[in-house]
Amino acid sequence: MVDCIECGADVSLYDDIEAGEILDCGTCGVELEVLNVDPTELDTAPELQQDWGE
Amino acid sequence: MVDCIECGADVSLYDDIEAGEILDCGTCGVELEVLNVDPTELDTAPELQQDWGE
Amino acid sequence: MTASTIVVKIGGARAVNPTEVLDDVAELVEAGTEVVVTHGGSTTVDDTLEQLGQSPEYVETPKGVVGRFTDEKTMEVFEMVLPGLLNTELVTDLQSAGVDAVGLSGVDGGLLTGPRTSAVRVLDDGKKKIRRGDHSGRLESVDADLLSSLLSDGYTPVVCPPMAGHEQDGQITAVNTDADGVAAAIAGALDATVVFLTDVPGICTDPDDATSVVETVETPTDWEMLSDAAEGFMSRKVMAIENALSDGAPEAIVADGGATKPVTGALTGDGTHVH
Amino acid sequence: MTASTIVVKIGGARAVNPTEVLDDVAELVEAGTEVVVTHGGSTTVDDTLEQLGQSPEYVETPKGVVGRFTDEKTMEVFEMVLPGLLNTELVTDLQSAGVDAVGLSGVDGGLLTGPRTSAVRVLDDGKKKIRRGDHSGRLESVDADLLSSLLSDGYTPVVCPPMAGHEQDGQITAVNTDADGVAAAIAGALDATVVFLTDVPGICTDPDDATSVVETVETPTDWEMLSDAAEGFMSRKVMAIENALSDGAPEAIVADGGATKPVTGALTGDGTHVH
Ligand SMILES: [Zn+2]
Ligand SMILES: [Zn+2]
Repeated sequence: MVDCIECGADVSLYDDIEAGEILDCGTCGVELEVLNVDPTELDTAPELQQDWGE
Repeated sequence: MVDCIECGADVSLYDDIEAGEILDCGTCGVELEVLNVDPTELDTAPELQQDWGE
Repeated sequence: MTASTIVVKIGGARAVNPTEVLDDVAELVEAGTEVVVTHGGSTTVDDTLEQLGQSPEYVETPKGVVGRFTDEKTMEVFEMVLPGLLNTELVTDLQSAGVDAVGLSGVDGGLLTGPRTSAVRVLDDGKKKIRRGDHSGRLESVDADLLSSLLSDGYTPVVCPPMAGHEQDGQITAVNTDADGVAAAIAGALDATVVFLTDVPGICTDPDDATSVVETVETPTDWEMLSDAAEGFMSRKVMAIENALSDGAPEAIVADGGATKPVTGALTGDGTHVH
Repeated sequence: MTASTIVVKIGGARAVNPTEVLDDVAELVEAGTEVVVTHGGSTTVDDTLEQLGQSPEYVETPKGVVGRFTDEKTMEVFEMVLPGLLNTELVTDLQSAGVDAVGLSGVDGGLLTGPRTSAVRVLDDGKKKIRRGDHSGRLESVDADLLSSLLSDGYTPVVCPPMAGHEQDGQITAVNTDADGVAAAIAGALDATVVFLTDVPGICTDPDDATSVVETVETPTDWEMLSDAAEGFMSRKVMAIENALSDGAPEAIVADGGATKPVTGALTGDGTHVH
C-alpha cells in the first residue's frame, strides 16, 4: 500500500509492480505513475499526445 | 592445352582453371582471359584502370 | 493535368510498381510539372532489424491503437533504411529515368521539424504504463524554402522521414514520423495536390470490393462516408488528408500505385479525390 | 583565416573528435565562411556487414594494391551506412550546433559523376584474374551548381560517397568512390581550400615520430619528400591532394582531427600545408 500523492488515500500495489506503471487512485481518480519501486515513489502521470512514426 | 587466339601457339591450362583467370601466352606474350571452361573459351584480357572506393 | 506542383507519396515496396511510377514522374517533370516525391519504408526497417537479429517492437495505447516503438537502435536502422538504402535507390532510379532527383530527409536543412515525443502511454499485458525513450516527433513545421529553391533550380526532391525533433534542451534528434503525414505536410506547405499511391484503387466503402471506390469527397455527407469507409491504416491516411487540405493543399488523391501511369491516372480522375 | 570557402574532410569514427570538429565548423559558418563537410565511413560498413553475418571482401591487384571489392550486397550496406546512418547523424549533430546542414550523397542532383568500373584485375592465390560486378566508379565530374546554390542560401552541405556511376547503357548506378577523392574533387570544383582531418598531426617524414610533420610543401624538392613520406593510406591522400591542387584548390592541409578547434587550427598553421 502507498499513499495517493493527490488525496492521501491508500492505493494498493501489485506484488510485481514496475517503474512506468500507471495506477488509478480509487478515491480521487487521479492517475499516478510509478517512478521507482522499493521504496515506491509516485508522481502524477503525464498526459501524453501520441505521435506515431512509420 | 588450348590455342592462343593471337598467335595460335599452344597455351597450357591448369587442371582447376576457372572463368576469369588470366593466362600469359609464352610465345607472343599476350594476356588471355578465360571466358568459359569446358570447353575453354578465351578472349584478349581487357586492360583495366583501377578505381578504388572507400 | 492542371496541377503545377504535386506531391507523390510512394507506398511500401509491395504497394507500387516502381518503374511505372518513376517513368510517369519523369514524364510529368519533363512536361514542366514540379514534383516532390515522398516515401516511407517501415517494412524494410522491420526486415533489416530481423537480419540484425532484433525484433521490431510494436506497442498498443490504452485506446487500442498500435504503433511502432522506436528505440535508439531502431532509429539507427531507420536512418540506414530510409535516407540510406531506399532514398538512395529511388534517387538513382529517378536519375536513370532522366530526373535530376535530390534525396532529403526531414532533418536536412530543418525541412521537417517539431517537438520530439519520447514518452508514450502503452497498454502492456493489461496494465497501463509509460514508456520513455521513443524516438518520435510531432511534425509541426515544413520549411518550404529548401524545396522551392530546389524545384525552381530544376531538381526533383525525394523526401523521407526522419524529421528534426527538437528536445527540451534545444538539441536536435532525428525522430520517426509517419510518411503519409510528411507527404500531407509538404503538400500543405507548397499548396500542392498530393497523390497517395497505395495497393488499393482508392478508398473503398467495402474494403473487399475494389469497385466500391469513393470517387469524390466534397460535402460533409461525403466526409462522413469517408470516415466510415476508412478502416485500419486508411484512418491515418484520412487524418493526413484532412491536415493537407486544412494546410492549403487544393486536393488529395488516393490511387492505385500498381496501375499504368499511376500518377497521371490519378491526376486525370482515377482513385478517390478529396477536396 | 582567409579562406572564404573550405572543404573539411572528416576522417573515420576513431580519427576525430566529432563534437570539437562540429563546434569548430559552426563557429566558422557563423563567422561567414562557406563550409562543405565531407565524410567516408568504411569502418562502419565493415562492422555492419559483420553484424549482418557477412564478411567485407578486400582484393589485391597484380601490383599488390589492396582495396575493397564492392559487390551488390556490400553496396546496399554502403548506402545504409554512409548516406543513411553516418550522414544523418552528422547532419543532426550539426543542426544541434546551430548549422543548417543538408546531407547529400554524390548521386543527389548528379553531384559526383563518372563511369562505373565493374571489372577489376585481382591477384587471387597467386593467379591473375578478372573479377566483374564491382560497384566502383571513376570520379570525373563535380556539379558545383547544387553546392553553390545551397551555400549561397546559407546551408552547409554534408557530402559522402556513393557517386553516380554511368553505365555503358546510359543507366545510373550508385557506386563506391574514395572519400578523400570526393573532398579533393569538390575543393577543386569550388576553388576551395581542403582540410583533411586525420588521426595524425600531419604528413610525417617518420610515421612513428609525431614531431616529424612536414609543415609546408611548395617546391619540387618538397613534393619529392612528401611522396617519400606518404606511406600506406597516406599515398592515396597525397594523390587526392595532387588532384585537388591541379583542379584549382589553392591549398590542401592534412591535420589532426583530435586537436582543439582542429579546422581553425589547420587554417592558421597546424598540420601539413600543400600548395
Ligand atoms: Zn487519490
Ligand atoms: Zn600467343
